Amino acid sequence: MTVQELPGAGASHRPTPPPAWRPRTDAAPLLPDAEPYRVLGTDAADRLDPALMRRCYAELVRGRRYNAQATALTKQGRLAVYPSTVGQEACEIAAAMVLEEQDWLFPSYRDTLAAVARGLDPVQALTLLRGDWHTGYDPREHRIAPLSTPLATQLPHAVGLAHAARLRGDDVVALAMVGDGGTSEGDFHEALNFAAVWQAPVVFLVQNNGFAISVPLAKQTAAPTLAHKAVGYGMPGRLVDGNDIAAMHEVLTEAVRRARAGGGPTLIEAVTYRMEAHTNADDATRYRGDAEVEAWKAHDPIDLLERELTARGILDEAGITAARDEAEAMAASLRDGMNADPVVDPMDLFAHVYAEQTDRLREQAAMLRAELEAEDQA
Amino acid sequence: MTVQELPGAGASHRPTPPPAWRPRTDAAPLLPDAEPYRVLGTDAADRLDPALMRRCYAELVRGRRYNAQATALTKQGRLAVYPSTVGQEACEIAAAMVLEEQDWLFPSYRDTLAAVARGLDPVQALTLLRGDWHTGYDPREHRIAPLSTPLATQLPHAVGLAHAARLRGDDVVALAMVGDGGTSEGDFHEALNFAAVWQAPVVFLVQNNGFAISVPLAKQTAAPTLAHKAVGYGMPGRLVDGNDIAAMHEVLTEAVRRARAGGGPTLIEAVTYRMEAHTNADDATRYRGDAEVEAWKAHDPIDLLERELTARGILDEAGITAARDEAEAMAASLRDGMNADPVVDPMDLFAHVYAEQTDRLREQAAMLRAELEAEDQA
Amino acid sequence: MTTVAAKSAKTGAKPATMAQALTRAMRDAMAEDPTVHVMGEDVGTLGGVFRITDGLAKEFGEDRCTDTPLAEAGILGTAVGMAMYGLRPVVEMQFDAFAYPAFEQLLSHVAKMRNRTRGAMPLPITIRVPYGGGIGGVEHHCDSSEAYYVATPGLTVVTPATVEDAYGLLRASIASDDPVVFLEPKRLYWSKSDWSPQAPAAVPGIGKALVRRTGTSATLITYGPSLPVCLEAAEAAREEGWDLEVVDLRSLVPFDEETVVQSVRRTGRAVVVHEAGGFGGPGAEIAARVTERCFHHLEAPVLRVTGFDIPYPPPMLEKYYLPGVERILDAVARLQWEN
Amino acid sequence: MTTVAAKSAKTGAKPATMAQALTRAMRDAMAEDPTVHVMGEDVGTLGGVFRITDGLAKEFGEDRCTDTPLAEAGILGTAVGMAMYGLRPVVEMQFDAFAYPAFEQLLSHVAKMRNRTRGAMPLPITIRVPYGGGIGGVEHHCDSSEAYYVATPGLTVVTPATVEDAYGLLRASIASDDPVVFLEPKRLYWSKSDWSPQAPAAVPGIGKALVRRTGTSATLITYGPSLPVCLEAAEAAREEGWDLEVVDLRSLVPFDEETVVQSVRRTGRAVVVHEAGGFGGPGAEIAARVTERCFHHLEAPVLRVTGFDIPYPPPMLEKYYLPGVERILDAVARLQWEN
Ligand SMILES: Cc1ncc(C[n+]2csc(CCOP(=O)(O)OP(=O)(O)O)c2C)c(N)n1
Ligand SMILES: Cc1ncc(C[n+]2csc(CCOP(=O)(O)OP(=O)(O)O)c2C)c(N)n1
Ligand SMILES: [Mg+2]
Ligand SMILES: [Mg+2]
Repeated sequence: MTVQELPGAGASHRPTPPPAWRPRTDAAPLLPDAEPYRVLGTDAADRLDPALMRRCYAELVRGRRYNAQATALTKQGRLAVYPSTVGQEACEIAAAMVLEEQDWLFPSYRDTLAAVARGLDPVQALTLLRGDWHTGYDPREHRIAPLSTPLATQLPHAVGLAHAARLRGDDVVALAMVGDGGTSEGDFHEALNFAAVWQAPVVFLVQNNGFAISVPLAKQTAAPTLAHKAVGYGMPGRLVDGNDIAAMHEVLTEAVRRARAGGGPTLIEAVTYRMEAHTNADDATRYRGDAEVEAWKAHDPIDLLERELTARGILDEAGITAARDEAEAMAASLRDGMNADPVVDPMDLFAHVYAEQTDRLREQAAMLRAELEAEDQA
Repeated sequence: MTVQELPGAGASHRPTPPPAWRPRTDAAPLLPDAEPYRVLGTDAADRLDPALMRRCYAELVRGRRYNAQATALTKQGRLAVYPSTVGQEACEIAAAMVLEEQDWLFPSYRDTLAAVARGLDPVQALTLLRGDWHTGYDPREHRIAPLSTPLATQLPHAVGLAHAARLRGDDVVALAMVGDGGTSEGDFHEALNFAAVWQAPVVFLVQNNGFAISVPLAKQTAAPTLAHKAVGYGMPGRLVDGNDIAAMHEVLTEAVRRARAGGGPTLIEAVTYRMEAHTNADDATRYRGDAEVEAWKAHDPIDLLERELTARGILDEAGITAARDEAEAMAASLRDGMNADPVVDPMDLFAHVYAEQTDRLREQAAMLRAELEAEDQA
Repeated sequence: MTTVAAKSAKTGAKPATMAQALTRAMRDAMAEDPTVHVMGEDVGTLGGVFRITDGLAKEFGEDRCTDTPLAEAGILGTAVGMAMYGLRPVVEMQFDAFAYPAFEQLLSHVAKMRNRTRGAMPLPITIRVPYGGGIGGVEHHCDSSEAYYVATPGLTVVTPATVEDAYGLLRASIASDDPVVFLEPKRLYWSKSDWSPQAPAAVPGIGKALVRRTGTSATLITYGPSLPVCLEAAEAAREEGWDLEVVDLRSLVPFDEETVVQSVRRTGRAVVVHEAGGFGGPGAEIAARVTERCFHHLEAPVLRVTGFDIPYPPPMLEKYYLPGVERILDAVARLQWEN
Repeated sequence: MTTVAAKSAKTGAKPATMAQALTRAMRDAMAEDPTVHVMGEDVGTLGGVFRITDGLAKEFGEDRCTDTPLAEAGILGTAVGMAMYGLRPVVEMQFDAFAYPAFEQLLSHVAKMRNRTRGAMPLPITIRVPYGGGIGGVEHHCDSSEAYYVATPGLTVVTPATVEDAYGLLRASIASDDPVVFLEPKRLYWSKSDWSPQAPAAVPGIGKALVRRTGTSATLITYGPSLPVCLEAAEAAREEGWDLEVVDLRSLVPFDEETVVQSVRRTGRAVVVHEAGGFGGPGAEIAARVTERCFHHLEAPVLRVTGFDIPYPPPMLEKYYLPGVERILDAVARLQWEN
């Protein structure tokens, strides 16, 4: 093509770009608030539902007690390892509370408390960490996916499940939990992208507890907040005080509602703090000072709620005592459950590798059986 | 802790959240403009540098001719396959032009033109697609990484290289190219995150050409624009008209300058269009209509520049003819270069697997040598 | 386990390609079972870069045959979630090397989910992977990556070598309650044979090898893209006075030891042939196991004819890499006939 | 190739753990060569979850020993770029199964870059992977994934079994111009021996197996975490009247065929022992190759004692999985002694 052939050549022109290049959606509504959303200690607390808040309180106290008991069990050698959620109980519990019966929870390895708050027997929730099997429950029975140790890998599962349910016309929302560190994994990215493209009914809850083992958030990301990552997928990002269970409950409920109504996924960053070491095997003094921990003690999720509720007369001494008693009962039952030696059957090793055992596995099972019999005879 | 023990219990209180939870940076400056940045056909074109624009023009014409020649070579069986960049020449060429001698280019499999524009012999650039070897040049000599076929995998390489150079105190910027489809891969996410955390001197150039083979952008992402993905990493996102070489040059230059000055990475989305099929082996009529292609024809990168420059008297018939002659010379030399049968040595198969050949490979090489000798004798 | 109903028999077998048989297998599975969903890059509107999913989106809609975003871990990871909910995803990986980004999902979840949940949550996912070379593809398009799959307990690894098996084994894979890596030999996509899609004789179960040619001198053990080469070699071997038996494994996991062992005990000699690199490749397991079980029947060690232990070569050099008739005959000649 | 200078000899070997020897190897390499950079999750401030990088960030600064974001493909991918620029990255993968997200980078770039560029751009990257079980770890923390690495041409695969080798082989790996997957047997991290870090006798090259115990009855071929088990088995075998030779491979790639073949030709019997699953595991290659080269010297087929072909078990069941002394002796007993 030469200049001469071009219509309008020689004249200054304003080419109209093809329609395809306009932004597909408005970014503004996707952006999170500048500060984490809070309810407790703000005027929004005037609207608290007393019954709901009393339930939250009881669950928080139970959750804290669960954490203490699980850590105690590691000391007694009853658990191989335990990643505590002390300080993060509001996130764990709100996540479980906002789901309906038919919804699914996708916990990370840290989130046994969320599973317990959803109603799972604590002993079953802790099976992985006790070490008698990998997953201690039937995921379909409880609609709780197996605790996921490979970080962020559970997120695409949640998307796929939610998408499948929607395709089948079922009313199911999936809530997937991940840590601040887990947001750096490729699976985080791919899951959020698929969710947004498919408008799958999923809620992604990032617990930003400040650390990935020893690595602080500043070495993990340079993002303004983790909630800002939502924009790049075309879903709304919400930033919320993860120690404020009233705020957590509200924001999660709203996201679940949106998802259920066909409004697509939401990314929620809950700002919280891991009060204890990464696990009982970790030594947090190697990478963080007391001052930071102390600052967060003043922002404890149980204290925040207890102050608000007592100040408003929603909770009294009797209520507090009742919550503690309930928590103690749960702890005692957990202790008893874990003190019973689990019965393990070595032959289970070969039972669930394939639907039908292969010849090869049959042979190996026979070898092990013969060994065990020989041992028994010795 | 009981209510009684808490200071201030009973009084409504406003807990001060720990400092850690404030957004780390202001998101606003990271957000891309609402519309792709343009220069040609706008008032900004008054500031064009005539010499630079004449060079751009010559390069664009050469680039278009290169594309035509490469496609012709596939028909003659001289190239196994060719992914054309017709319509995307402004992106390819601007990417090469803005780099200094010591900078590095990280092309995707489609970006042979960018490598050629950086000065690489077209025959070497096309070696991969001709099939006599994988990479046809010494990456270190040209500071052009091998063409990357596994999508987005070159992005972390660019980050690592730029980071290494900065650690060594060298003045090196890496410019990495990827397609719209490639942004969905986990490696895209991980690369951008590392770059921002390390403040590595990298520029990420996404050519949004509307398709990943047959898959249109709408099935790839729900983001407002791909440039919005920058926000989630804490780097600026820029949206630019990828068919406007003046705009491309300006935006890329600015990003390279920032990177060089220690300002960290930038994500640039160039909105453009793949005018031809995915490769010569693809049939684009299976997934897109003529109307869309026609709309983009009116926004051709060469036409846009040619109109602007002729209208302003920066380019005349002689200049156009000179550019074409230069392009024809390049095409003739490329044709000649590719018509020579490449000399391949089967023994090369074993030459570069390890620094020192293992016994096992020596044995296999001996076997092949014996086979070839036997064949020669037959 | 979904039942694979044999379709009403219709006579009149017609020439069909392996590609067509694969397409037909998915089509029939989707028609019979609404939980079967096909997903991957370009599988919808385009019908796949090899056109194996051609027509499925049109017939069953985009929700049943879905163009996904370009992210293999995401594809397999979401397929896991879909299978958790009761669907039977059939995932296409566009080329062998592009399955690698999905390896964490494959190794840590897909292969293990049944085991991790004591059988409560099996994952009936079929992962279709076009594999191998011989089509002039550039780097990353010709890998034979079966060694990785074979070494991963929990995966079933299937690979057809004929048009008929392409249909039957893919049907069986989709019907399997276990995850199946279904390796499609891309250079056989356009191989043809007379076949009637309406009456797939009987859909074979997974795990039975087939003696494709009987012989008495030695056994060639092979699968997928190397089967035609071995059959050709067996023909050529007649001139040398060797009568070769050829066993087509059809699935690498489960490995049909009995069929192979019976053959080798009969012939007393064996060569394993595959395109994947030899070192640590599937042939190593086959040779080791066959030797273990046939030791006193063997006149010579089990030999292997495989790809070299190098990255897959560029198109112009691949002919030197691929195990061909000559190389197979050379190996047969080394089976210590003088003894 | 960076020269590994033998440090000035100092007398006075002291008890040291394998963990300490590994730390020391990185320290010495970093001190000698400013291009050596350590990177990974928690390797800096914390010194790694196993404390193998303890003190490196303090001594060399965070730019030389870097806590990366949590993304294994990103870690290895950026290491590729760093190596392209002339650095020698030493990457830590926190546990075996967490190396899987990096497999595409490993298989498609790390292993092939030298080949793809005709030798112009080798990648001297060391990838440290703590592997194997026996430490009561939960799922995804105990995989023996060497089969994947071994089947990937272009990778060198090294695994020490002693304190001394931990130092020497890691030094040699870091000095290698090829990418090395350095498999650290995590249950030997706290194994001890008298060793002087100041005078590593001589840093061994990669690719030489060692006869750790001479014997005449049969050869145990092993590596990494299974070496101590084999030595123990060899002791126990004396009571049964067997005098076992034990070969420590030290590297799986290159595989020191000569040392192994010489031993097996001498003893006439062999058992390969490793913790990884048997099917398609490294033992298959070793058995196949040894048989090929020692056929007429063998009194019995080469047997394998390996992990079962199942996902790694939960902590309370791992003792049934791990190849132990009894299982090795049982295999030795099956070596057809009556012949
Ligand atoms: C893919 C993968 N890489 C590494 C690990 C090892 N690992 C376990 S927990 C952890 C830190 C996780 O941090 P974060 O995501 O913030 O979750 P948190 O522990 O704070 O709950 C790491 C690196 C893992 N489990 N999975
Ligand atoms: C990891 C990976 N998956 C799949 C492919 C196959 N493939 C080659 S090009 C392509 C589409 C790429 O689209 P885009 O990133 O938009 O780049 P474009 O082709 O438009 O330049 C696909 C899926 C690949 N090369 N790498
Ligand atoms: Mg965290
Ligand atoms: Mg594109």
